[in-house]
Amino acid sequence: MQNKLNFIDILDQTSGARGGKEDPGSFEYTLSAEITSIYPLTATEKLYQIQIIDPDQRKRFSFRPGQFVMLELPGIGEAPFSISSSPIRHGDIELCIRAVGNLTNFLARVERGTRVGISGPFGTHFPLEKMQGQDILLIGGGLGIVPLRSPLLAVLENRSRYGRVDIMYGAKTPAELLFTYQYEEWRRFDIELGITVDQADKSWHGRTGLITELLQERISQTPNLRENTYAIVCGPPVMFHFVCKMLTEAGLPMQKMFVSLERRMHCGRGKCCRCNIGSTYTCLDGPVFDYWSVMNLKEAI
Amino acid sequence: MKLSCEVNVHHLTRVEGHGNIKISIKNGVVKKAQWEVVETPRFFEAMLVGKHWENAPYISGRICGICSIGHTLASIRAVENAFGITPSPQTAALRLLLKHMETLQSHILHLYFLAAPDFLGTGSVLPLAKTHPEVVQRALRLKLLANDACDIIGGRRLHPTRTVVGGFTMLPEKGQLEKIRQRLMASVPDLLASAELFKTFTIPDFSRETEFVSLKGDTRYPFIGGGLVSTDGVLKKEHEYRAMTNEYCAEGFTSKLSKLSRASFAVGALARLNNNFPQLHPAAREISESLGLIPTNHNPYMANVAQLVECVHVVLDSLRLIDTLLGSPWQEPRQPVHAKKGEGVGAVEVPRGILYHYYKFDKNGKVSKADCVIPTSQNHANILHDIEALAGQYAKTGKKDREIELLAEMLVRAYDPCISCSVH
Amino acid sequence: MIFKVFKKEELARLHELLAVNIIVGPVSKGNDRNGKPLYDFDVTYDFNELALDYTQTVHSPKRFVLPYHETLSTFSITRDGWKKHVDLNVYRPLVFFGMHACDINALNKLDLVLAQSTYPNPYYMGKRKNLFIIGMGCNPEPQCFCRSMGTDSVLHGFDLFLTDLGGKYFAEILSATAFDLLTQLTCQDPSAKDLALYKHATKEKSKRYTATVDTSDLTKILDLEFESTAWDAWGEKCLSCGTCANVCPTCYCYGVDEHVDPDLKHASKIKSLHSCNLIDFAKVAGGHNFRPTSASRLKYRYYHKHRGFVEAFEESLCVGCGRCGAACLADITPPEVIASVRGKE
Amino acid sequence: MSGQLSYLGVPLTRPKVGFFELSSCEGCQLQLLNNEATLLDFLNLVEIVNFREGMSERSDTYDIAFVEGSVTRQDEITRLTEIRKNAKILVALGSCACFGGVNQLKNRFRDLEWVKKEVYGDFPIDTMEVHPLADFVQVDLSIFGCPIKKEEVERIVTDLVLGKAVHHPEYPVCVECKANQNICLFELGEPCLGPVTRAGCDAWCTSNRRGCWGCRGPAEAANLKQLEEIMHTYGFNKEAVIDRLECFGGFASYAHTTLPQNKKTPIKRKKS
Ligand SMILES: Cc1cc2nc3c(=O)[nH]c(=O)nc-3n(C[C@H](O)[C@H](O)[C@H](O)COP(=O)(O)OP(=O)(O)OC[C@H]3O[C@@H](n4cnc5c(N)ncnc54)[C@H](O)[C@@H]3O)c2cc1C
Ligand code: SF4
Ligand code: SF4
Ligand code: SF4
Repeated sequence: MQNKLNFIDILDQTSGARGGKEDPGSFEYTLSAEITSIYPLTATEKLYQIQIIDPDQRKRFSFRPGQFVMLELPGIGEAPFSISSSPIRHGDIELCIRAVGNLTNFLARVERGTRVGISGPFGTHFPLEKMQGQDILLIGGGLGIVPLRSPLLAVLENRSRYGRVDIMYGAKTPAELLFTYQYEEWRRFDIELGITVDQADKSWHGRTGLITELLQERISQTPNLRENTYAIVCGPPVMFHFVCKMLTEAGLPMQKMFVSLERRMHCGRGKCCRCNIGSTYTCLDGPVFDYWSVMNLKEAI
Repeated sequence: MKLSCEVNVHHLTRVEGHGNIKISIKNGVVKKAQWEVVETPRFFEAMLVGKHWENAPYISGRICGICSIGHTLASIRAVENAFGITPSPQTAALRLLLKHMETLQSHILHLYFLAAPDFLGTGSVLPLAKTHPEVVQRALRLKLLANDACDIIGGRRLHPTRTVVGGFTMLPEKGQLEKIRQRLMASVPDLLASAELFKTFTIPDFSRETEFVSLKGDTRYPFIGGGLVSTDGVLKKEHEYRAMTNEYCAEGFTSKLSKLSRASFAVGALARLNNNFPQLHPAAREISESLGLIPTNHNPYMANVAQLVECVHVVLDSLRLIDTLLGSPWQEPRQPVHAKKGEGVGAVEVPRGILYHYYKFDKNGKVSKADCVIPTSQNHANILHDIEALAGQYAKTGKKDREIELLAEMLVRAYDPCISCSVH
Repeated sequence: MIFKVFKKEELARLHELLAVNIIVGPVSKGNDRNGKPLYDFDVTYDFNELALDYTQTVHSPKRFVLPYHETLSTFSITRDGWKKHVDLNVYRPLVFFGMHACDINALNKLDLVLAQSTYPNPYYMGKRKNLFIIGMGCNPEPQCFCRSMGTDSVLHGFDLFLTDLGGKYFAEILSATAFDLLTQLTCQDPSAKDLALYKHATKEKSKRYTATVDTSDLTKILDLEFESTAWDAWGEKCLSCGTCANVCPTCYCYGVDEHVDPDLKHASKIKSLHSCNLIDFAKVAGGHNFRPTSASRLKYRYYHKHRGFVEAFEESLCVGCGRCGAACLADITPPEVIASVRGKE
Repeated sequence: MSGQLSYLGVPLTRPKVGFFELSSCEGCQLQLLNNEATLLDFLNLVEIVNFREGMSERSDTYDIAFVEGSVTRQDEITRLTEIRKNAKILVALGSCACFGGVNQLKNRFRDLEWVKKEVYGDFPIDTMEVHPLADFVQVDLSIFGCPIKKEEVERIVTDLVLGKAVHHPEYPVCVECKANQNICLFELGEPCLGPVTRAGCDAWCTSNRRGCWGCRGPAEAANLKQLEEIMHTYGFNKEAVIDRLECFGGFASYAHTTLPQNKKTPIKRKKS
């Protein structure tokens, strides 16, 4: 049967190690990982420490702050989550996850030791290299603090290379504040920490009010933000809309302001199109965008 | 010992629909022996009024979830008879094959899931899955085969999609039929094993002279259309069904009841077999005889055995049908339909007995009158009289309440009643 | 490129040579209610089954590279963990016998995003790389606007492309395998007359296109007309049924569902093609829908095809086959939609 | 049927399940027994405590009540209320329970007395206008279809046991029809409700070359106005549209836009 065509096995064809970006074998071959510990942060959010099981893969796994992974539980679901830990820890990552749907609710029920599948890291990151020598504003609302924590930790690793660092963080109620146990530590590293809640309760001694008030104060301390400042803004669309407007008015150029967008994602690899906004794939061209790019995306906010 | 007992079964289980049994015996005298049908009526015959002919099989098939195929085919036949359409030989063969597979599916469901637990002393088939896994597996295998065949021919095992007036919307692939053929051949040992199982069951000793009504087979065991016959010698044409059913209403029944030469008559597998024994496939006849079922048998509990015999018959006859179908190229699946004013009757032997659909159409092809006579409604009066006789027989011998209750329940189940269908 | 000509009768021989493989080609699917013949791609066993003079198939051939539903992975679950099994669902090469230029161009476009960008999709690539494609010149249909999209001819992405020259086929040969096959037929090098005939045939075909789309500056115009009311008018007709995307040879968006079997021991992850016209396309956890109106979804489909894809890959994600318009029960066709957005009804 | 259930280390409780039927053909319940291939796994997943059609034992404590059929008589309201009280989750099983099903075709006639007389003559019989369950009790979950798809119930029950949310497809049947590579029935000259009917049946009817009758009720963004236009374009009159839309009751809420002014189609009848 001389005219029987040759079968081409594309997985055999690729040379080199699995896991490279051009390797088609990396598409569904997720990394096997284990949940090593689980800390409840609030009623709905938990912090998961996750370790890639294979030591080699763990070492090879490196990410930049702002990137995300796809986390998979068989039969339950797969979804994108921002890595919330320091980039120097490679394949030993932390994810802070809010229980909102199928996968996330099931994750809230699993125990330490559970196997999960991880793929990634995916997406763009905050350009911390460019920010060196400059002041940094980290502005987060609600769950927005999660993607901020990774750049923050990266800054802490090399604190002396950055100028003034401000965290402005707002939540609806004190009970919804995340990472409360770390605030003291952050302050020790000479971080200006402004925390505010929309509705105080009896135990709350901090500020009450909108995050924009915190920002207004900060802006009034510096005559112009144009030269010396970078900002990272994460939170619900209404919040970053207002915050970014204020910053623009205070002179901060749009390309020095970064946001992280959320969209529905089924692959994280620019193939399913669910996160596509016009020509832009949130998973490939984002989730981190500068404000200029966001302004140019139709229906981004 | 003179017996006193009270049996009160509210919503009898392991039957389709809602019915009650009430027996009251005082000192060996039967005070009350009742079979009540309390199912809510759905008024299908009214629903169809004003509807376009195309609706008739689609809607009236939904009278019953177990024998929806039978209803659909009876309804289609009635419409075709009204419009003067004769199904092509291919359509007729496919319909009969579909009918056979429904019979097999329904009989197996009844024998294994609804009736067998009584003989094996359990409340349902669920414990059997543990104690007799091979029995349950066998039942599932046979049922799956029958249902898969229904899917392939009718498009769907329940409320079929391909069956329409004029033929079929589309045809199965020949390869699929061939596969079904192979599976049917392979199912023979399962059927024989089923026969062996039923041989081990003690069929209660009870009989009552009964008139049995069914279609009359000429050369073949009858399923779709033809003459009507009774063991008391009544012979009628299909369109004279009313003279065969004589429906009336009675207190205690939301369903109608029927009578013919006597106060009641029976339809179903036993009636078919009693009336058409010679037309059974020889192998089925042999099994019938080996199980002690020889016409004319008047023990209603033997209806279970009759169903088993029919399972063997339909499987063997299906092989014949498939061979014929595979032997020639496919013809057009569907012939054109021209609606016209008129009326038509379709009589079809469904698993529980003879079923009639009747429609009258106006000149636009809309239903102006509909009538459906359901096998179980024809059986109700007979069930009632059987219960009376049963109570009478055991009132004398002395049995415990629970025993009588069980025997009465088994009796009703032997009719495999489809109560919601009978009320429709 | 190497050109050959061979007699029409030789085509059956070519089929015969390839018959050891699985062959997919256009077959007749009866007539529609107006008596117009219908065609679709299917696996064929016999040369005579092929309807090579087909006009256009109802569905695009994409299901052979992008199945509507595809199991991406299965899992076996044990007491103390789980294992993932990946199967690319491709086991053997497939011969495509008689693909039109638009459909080959569609595959080339899919390649851009699914095979040639970051994270190539192995499920697609596995199937695509195992296609042996014999292209075939077409007869333009009233709905075809491929000429506007520059996809009425195809330059790469096939093994062999045949053009009917009357009694002969003019063959463009693009792969060594195709060349080897042709050595087993009686072929000639094209004569000057053959070349003239070929050029004539191409020119004649060009004249037969009736539908057109003005693509000049289309990306910019779409950007300018983002708020155009034309979208709302089309949105009102749109059924949000996704038929357009399903018949489209280039629509590839998908969704993933995960299921656990009732035995709790097996699970699977299944990809299904989705469409940006379906209501839940951009819904996220918590219920927020980024595109709640049918107008915004319909608009989005045009944006992805004629703006976003152009920005990313310098060409549009539409081959002008007209299938979406033909299949749309609401009669929404790209030429009309684009014309209305441009402001010339 | 024993042993603790768990998935990925998370312990799961095996729900106690009851099946109940009001006015129906009992076909939807039967579909469960029609799951031959996976029936035993399914039975291991739940504890069936009430299933009159299949077993004699019954109990009144259950977590999930699957209720089939529509309400057509006063006593069914009482039964339904009772079931609701006992159940944590009440599931409307099939189109009769969800929308009234074919049973509600009876509601086309304003005169219930005529309906009774047509079928029972002068014999006294009790009935009322047909209603879906949700008209009387809170329904937590609907499983659409006439009949329901067995695979769908299995998936839903598995998801319930796992604690996954149950999502129905929001898009119409056309999606599944096209995925099955069917040629549109409109092109073949037959009407179809696929463009407006909720998917999930895997285009059961149209893949068998029969137009959809909308048994699963409207899709999330059903464009009825356009459907009417399409029916008109393809040569089907308004009556054909109504014939289908009214068949299973799922489109009742669209009645005011599509059906003639008064809800019940008036049927001219001589007083008999
Ligand atoms: C780049 C990125 C980073 C994120 N980081 C975090 C994080 O750090 N912590 C956190 O708690 N959440 C994060 N989210 C949101 C998180 O992905 C959703 O909450 C999650 O998908 C919900 O999945 P589910 O199965 O629980 O919900 P379901 O509603 O059951 O989701 C079903 C499917 O829909 C898709 N989906 C639904 N909502 C979203 C959404 N908002 N974003 C993406 N896909 C969605 C997913 O594919 C999911 O599998 C992030 C989202 C994105 C896009
Ligand atoms: S454009 Fe047409 S085919 Fe596409 S979703 Fe809308 S109605 Fe359906
Ligand atoms: S046949 Fe019905 S469901 Fe299928 S595409 Fe046509 S309209 Fe849609
Ligand atoms: S195609 Fe329509 S009528 Fe048929 S099962 Fe699906 S929703 Fe019901």
